[in-house]
Amino acid sequence: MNTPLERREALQQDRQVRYERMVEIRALENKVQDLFDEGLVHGTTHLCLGQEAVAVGVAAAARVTDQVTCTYRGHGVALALGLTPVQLLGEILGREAGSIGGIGGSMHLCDPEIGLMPTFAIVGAGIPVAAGAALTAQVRGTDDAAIAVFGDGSTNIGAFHEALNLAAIWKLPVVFVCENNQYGEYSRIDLTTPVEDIACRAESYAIGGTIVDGQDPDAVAEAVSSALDHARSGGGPTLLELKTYRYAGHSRADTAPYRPDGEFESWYEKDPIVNFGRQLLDEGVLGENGIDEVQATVNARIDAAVELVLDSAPTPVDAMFAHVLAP
Amino acid sequence: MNTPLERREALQQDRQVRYERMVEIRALENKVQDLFDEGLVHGTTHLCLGQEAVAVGVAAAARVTDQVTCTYRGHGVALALGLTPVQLLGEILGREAGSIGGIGGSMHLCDPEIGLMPTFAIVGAGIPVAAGAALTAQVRGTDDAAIAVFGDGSTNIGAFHEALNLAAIWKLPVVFVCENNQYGEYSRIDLTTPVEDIACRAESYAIGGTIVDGQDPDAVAEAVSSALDHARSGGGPTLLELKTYRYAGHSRADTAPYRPDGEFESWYEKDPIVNFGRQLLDEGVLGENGIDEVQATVNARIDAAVELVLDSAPTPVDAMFAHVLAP
Amino acid sequence: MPRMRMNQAISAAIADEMRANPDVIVLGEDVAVAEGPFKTSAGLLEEFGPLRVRDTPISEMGFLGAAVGAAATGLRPVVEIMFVEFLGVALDQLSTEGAKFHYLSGGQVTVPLTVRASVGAGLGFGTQHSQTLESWVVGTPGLKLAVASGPATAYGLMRAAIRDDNPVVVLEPRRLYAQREEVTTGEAGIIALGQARQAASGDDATVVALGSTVGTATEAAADGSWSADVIDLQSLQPWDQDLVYASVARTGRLVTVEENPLSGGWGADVVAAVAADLFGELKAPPLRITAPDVPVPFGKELEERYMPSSAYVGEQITELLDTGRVPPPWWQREENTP
Amino acid sequence: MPRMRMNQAISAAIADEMRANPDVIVLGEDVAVAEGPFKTSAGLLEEFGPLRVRDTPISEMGFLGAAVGAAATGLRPVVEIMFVEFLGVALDQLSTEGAKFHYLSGGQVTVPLTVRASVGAGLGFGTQHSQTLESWVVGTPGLKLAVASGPATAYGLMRAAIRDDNPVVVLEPRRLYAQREEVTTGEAGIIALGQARQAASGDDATVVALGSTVGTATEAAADGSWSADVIDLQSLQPWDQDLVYASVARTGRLVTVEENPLSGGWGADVVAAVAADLFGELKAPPLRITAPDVPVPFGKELEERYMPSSAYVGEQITELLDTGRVPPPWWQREENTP
Ligand SMILES: Cc1ncc(C[n+]2csc(CCOP(=O)(O)OP(=O)(O)O)c2C)c(N)n1
Ligand SMILES: Cc1ncc(C[n+]2csc(CCOP(=O)(O)OP(=O)(O)O)c2C)c(N)n1
Ligand SMILES: [Mg+2]
Ligand SMILES: [Mg+2]
Repeated sequence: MNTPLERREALQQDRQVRYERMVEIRALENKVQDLFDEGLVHGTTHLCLGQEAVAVGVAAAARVTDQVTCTYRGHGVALALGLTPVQLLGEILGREAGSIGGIGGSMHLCDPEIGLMPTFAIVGAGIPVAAGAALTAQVRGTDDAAIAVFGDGSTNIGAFHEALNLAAIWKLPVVFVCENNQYGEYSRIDLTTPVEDIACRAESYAIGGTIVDGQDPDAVAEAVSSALDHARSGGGPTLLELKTYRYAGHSRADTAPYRPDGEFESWYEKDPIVNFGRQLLDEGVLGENGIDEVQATVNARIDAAVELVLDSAPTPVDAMFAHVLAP
Repeated sequence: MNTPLERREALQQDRQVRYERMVEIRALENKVQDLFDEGLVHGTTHLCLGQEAVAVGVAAAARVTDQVTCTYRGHGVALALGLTPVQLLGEILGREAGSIGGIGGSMHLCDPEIGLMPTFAIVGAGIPVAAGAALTAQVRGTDDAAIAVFGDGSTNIGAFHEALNLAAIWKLPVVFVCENNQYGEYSRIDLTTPVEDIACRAESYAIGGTIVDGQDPDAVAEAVSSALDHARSGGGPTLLELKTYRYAGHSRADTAPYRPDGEFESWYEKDPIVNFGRQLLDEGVLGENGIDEVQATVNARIDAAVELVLDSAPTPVDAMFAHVLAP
Repeated sequence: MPRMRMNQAISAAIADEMRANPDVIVLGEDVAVAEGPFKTSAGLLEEFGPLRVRDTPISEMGFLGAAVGAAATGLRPVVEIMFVEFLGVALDQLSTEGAKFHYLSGGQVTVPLTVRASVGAGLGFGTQHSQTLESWVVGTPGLKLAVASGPATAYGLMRAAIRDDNPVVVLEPRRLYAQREEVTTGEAGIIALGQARQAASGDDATVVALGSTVGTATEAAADGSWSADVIDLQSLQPWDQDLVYASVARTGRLVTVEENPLSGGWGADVVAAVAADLFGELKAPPLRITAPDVPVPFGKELEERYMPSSAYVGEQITELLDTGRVPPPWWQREENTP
Repeated sequence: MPRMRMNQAISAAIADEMRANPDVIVLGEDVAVAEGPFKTSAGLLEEFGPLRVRDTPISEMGFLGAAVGAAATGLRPVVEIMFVEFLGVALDQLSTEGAKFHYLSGGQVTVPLTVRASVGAGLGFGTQHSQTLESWVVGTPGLKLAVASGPATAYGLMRAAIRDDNPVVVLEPRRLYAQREEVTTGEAGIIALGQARQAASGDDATVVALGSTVGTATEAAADGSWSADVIDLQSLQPWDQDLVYASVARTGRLVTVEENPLSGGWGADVVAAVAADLFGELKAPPLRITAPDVPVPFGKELEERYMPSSAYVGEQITELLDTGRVPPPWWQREENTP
């Protein structure tokens, strides 16, 4: 099994790996749902099915030394950045093998080696924190940057506004990536947000705001890359709105009955994995049986990870006393 | 001495009274500074010198049954709405005669009879509260409205963003009045706010945003009136940016050394009282000696109020136990 | 007497108040169409319509502030804060604005606001969604604070909160939403704020519990080799000194059972008051049974250990009675210190 | 030993840490050009420049969150929250994010963040700008909390806070900013977090004070017909049980002196711990001397009454010693109840 850093480097260099990683994210999310349905997952979990291109595009564009904040819907971003399926499943299933030893669960992943800051279960909270990571780069004079990944619904909370304003006035090297998956919990975006395009909110801070096809990993990577370049060269922050769609319900048992008929189907036509796979086939990057092969590889990897994790040691009770305070 | 309601009605009906009220606000603020310098004011105080037209314009446009939230820099708005000099000075000087019995001080005024909600010492806090007052009107089906008056610096805090978004999506009958006096404490607006015109922030909520000459009480009244009409007729909120200038420092002892040379002087050319006085003279609303007469009336009124308040009973110690909880 | 789950009892209480008073409205994230993430507003949108039952954008400061403004101008809003931690983005409106409006209006303005929040561990929601956080609220003059311990108290306290002319926070232990019991509905079911309830009777100690620990303490008392008064505090601000003092005066021993960490926990206030006012009556040191001073861990077994169990409560009280001394908490016995 | 005002001592402490470590930065509203509304960052912009000393927009959630992010990635930010009440718009970043990052990274991330906030009554700032609000912070595992009681402790605690690898809140009683005393600067002046200080010695009682009440208690002890150990707690989380316990074990009497309202005040934690662990050693009931459960009133006389004065502390302790009973607080004697 590759290390997180190796996984990240491979993804950055190779579009086929990006495809494979999207397949992995989807397979893993489906597996999490299965494990949940089998009663093996304690608590809750928020799947990013359908949003795989966002995760992979962001991870492809970011340097390993860039810092990324994301949310409870962060399995995809974490895997794309390099977190291994074992680290992820270990966390979700409460095992020592988890990325933080199983003390956090589905909503709390972290791996500083690949720039994955602790993920956030509080809506909006990661946005100013990413601005702060960018502040470190600015103060230290490195040309690293930071990326905040957050949902459409999060753009209605104060932390979003305050963070964008602060980053703009200080020209912090940060990219604000809004995954507009059309819903915040059970509410369609137009019930809570009076503007059609979230990107327009950039104007309140005199920064660039761009709408991006969040179903296309190349488009995402390109948009994030150019925003990162802008940031690194002292141009300040950018707000990117990635239009995408959440296939699953908000969390665990939600079957999304509130979705209008046909909405899922019409988005499925823009499925990032199907489309990118087709594209790579056309380009000859994937061979004739490439799609099936990737799926098989990924399935085997996930199955192995599940087995390994289920056989592994659960987080011991006394782990709750570790790392409360730094020494 | 007229009652708050009488004072309010007079102001709504009569432009000469508006002029007089502006003169009163200025005289009173100067008196507060004097009392402060004499050591008679405990604590702090924030003067609205230079911003008199905003206060008077808002009060002229609002109905008595409309609700207004404003800030610690609220002496002018309070007087314009109808609060008497005695109620105001009583509060600042900690007397029973104060609008809330002297328990609050300079930053905490209130008079529900004239729609003056408790004033806010926390930046931004009054903005969602005004939205809530508008919600009451909407739920009850009255055609009352609410007005939030707040500073330019307050538009960088989360509560501003959340309140505007909420009001927009619910089409609440509320008008957001930003007094852009160019400074938040000791910082010029361009050091903290990346946009030139705050009115542009309205676009993030798909509502109207208008720049208004905050030095002209007629222009203010007109802009607020038309935003109120829009609100009452179900059109939802509007953001108004009133360009104005704070003559004094931020609070008490601040002499505003951070102001660029000539800035004060150039704003003083747009002085709301001088200009409006001139206009009323031209129009014949004020007679030949009108300016001096108004000043004399006002001075006498303020002097009488100061005397009355200084002679009046200080807030008794046991007042701190009243009104902690409603019965 | 209908038998209902706690979330049903809450929905019923709100509905009853909404029927009685057209000024009662309900605000929160997904409280309307979806009837609340925990189904605590079931049927409200259907019966009372979208003017009075509203889904909000994700902006706790905004909608809690709007509720303060609405309350100050005549409505009686019931606001849902989905997880109590979200008060961390909105506390200003509750503690610094709403709680002080009555004072800062010289009594002219009242703020009949109810803030409901789900609290506590046990469902695997992780560190940022599992605390009880009474301490954020309790030291604020002008606020009342009540905590439900099951369907009946949830019903009774909710109705009292909505009727109260002050801002009242009602905390709802999340893991009790699915718990069922018979609930006295109607006027007879209303529970006055500030009043505690004797949940069990006995002689050896006075066990004061709150919210989720009421069940724990009652179970421990039922099993025990000892017998105790178990008091469900129900309200934390103000709390019922009369009932607690009367019991301690009789039993001579005070135990608090708390789901929160030791530091800053509500039990300290109760212990400090009793130690001051009933010093001479105490036969043994007051004992606080709490969670350890750690963030709430994920993982079923860890979370279960984190919260005081009835077995643990039983053991601690037994040892107190046997030795006359405060026994060390489990983590000290296991040589774990945060 | 230089003699300085408390605000100068704070500026000096920050400057000393900034000199020692280029990762230390300062953020807040008007902390740079204006050198802080209370002049607690005098000279910093000039010496360390605008990259490290920054004026922020009015957005406590934004800049406190940015500080959390900066701390998690290697800087050591010192953030000014001008009045502690403003934490009400930013608490999430302190308590739910910053305080839990170390835990939620499995120890991989540290958050060496210092949050300074001015607290307390006495200067006529009114109800929304005069509280102490330790209770908002104290029950949060992962946070440390220290409170300055004058120039020397402000200096020493500030340096320790900036060096600490955890988020540390340092509260500064606003009315002490102008107070002067000799301050040991340099390494020798640093005060370890979690350590209390004996401010006076005596036999009749152990008087535990914090922040602004340290002076009050010391004055009362100097005047008194009795003598007492006066302990300046200095840190509230963690607090120095060893020093307090050793003193109480000797004096047999515990008194806390608090500027906050009785309910939810920090003294309850101290009293509850002592009552539990030193039950047999107490010769009298523990006494909490606090402010009443009311919002802080405006008006010089009211504010002065609100805060426990040294005369009042003296009387209360005298009565405790005379009667062996907890005396009623002044407002009860005057038949005032909130
Ligand atoms: C401050 C806060 N309020 C409410 C919630 C509950 N909550 C969790 S996820 C969510 C919806 C977020 O929507 P969006 O930002 O679009 O992200 P998505 O879940 O679609 O990825 C809500 C309301 C929370 N976690 N934090
Ligand atoms: C949440 C919060 N942060 C900071 C402050 C301190 N403060 C009081 S007034 C002020 C400046 C506000 O500027 P602006 O909104 O432009 O209003 P103005 O004073 O110019 O009328 C600040 C920072 C506060 N009261 N509340
Ligand atoms: Mg979404
Ligand atoms: Mg301003």
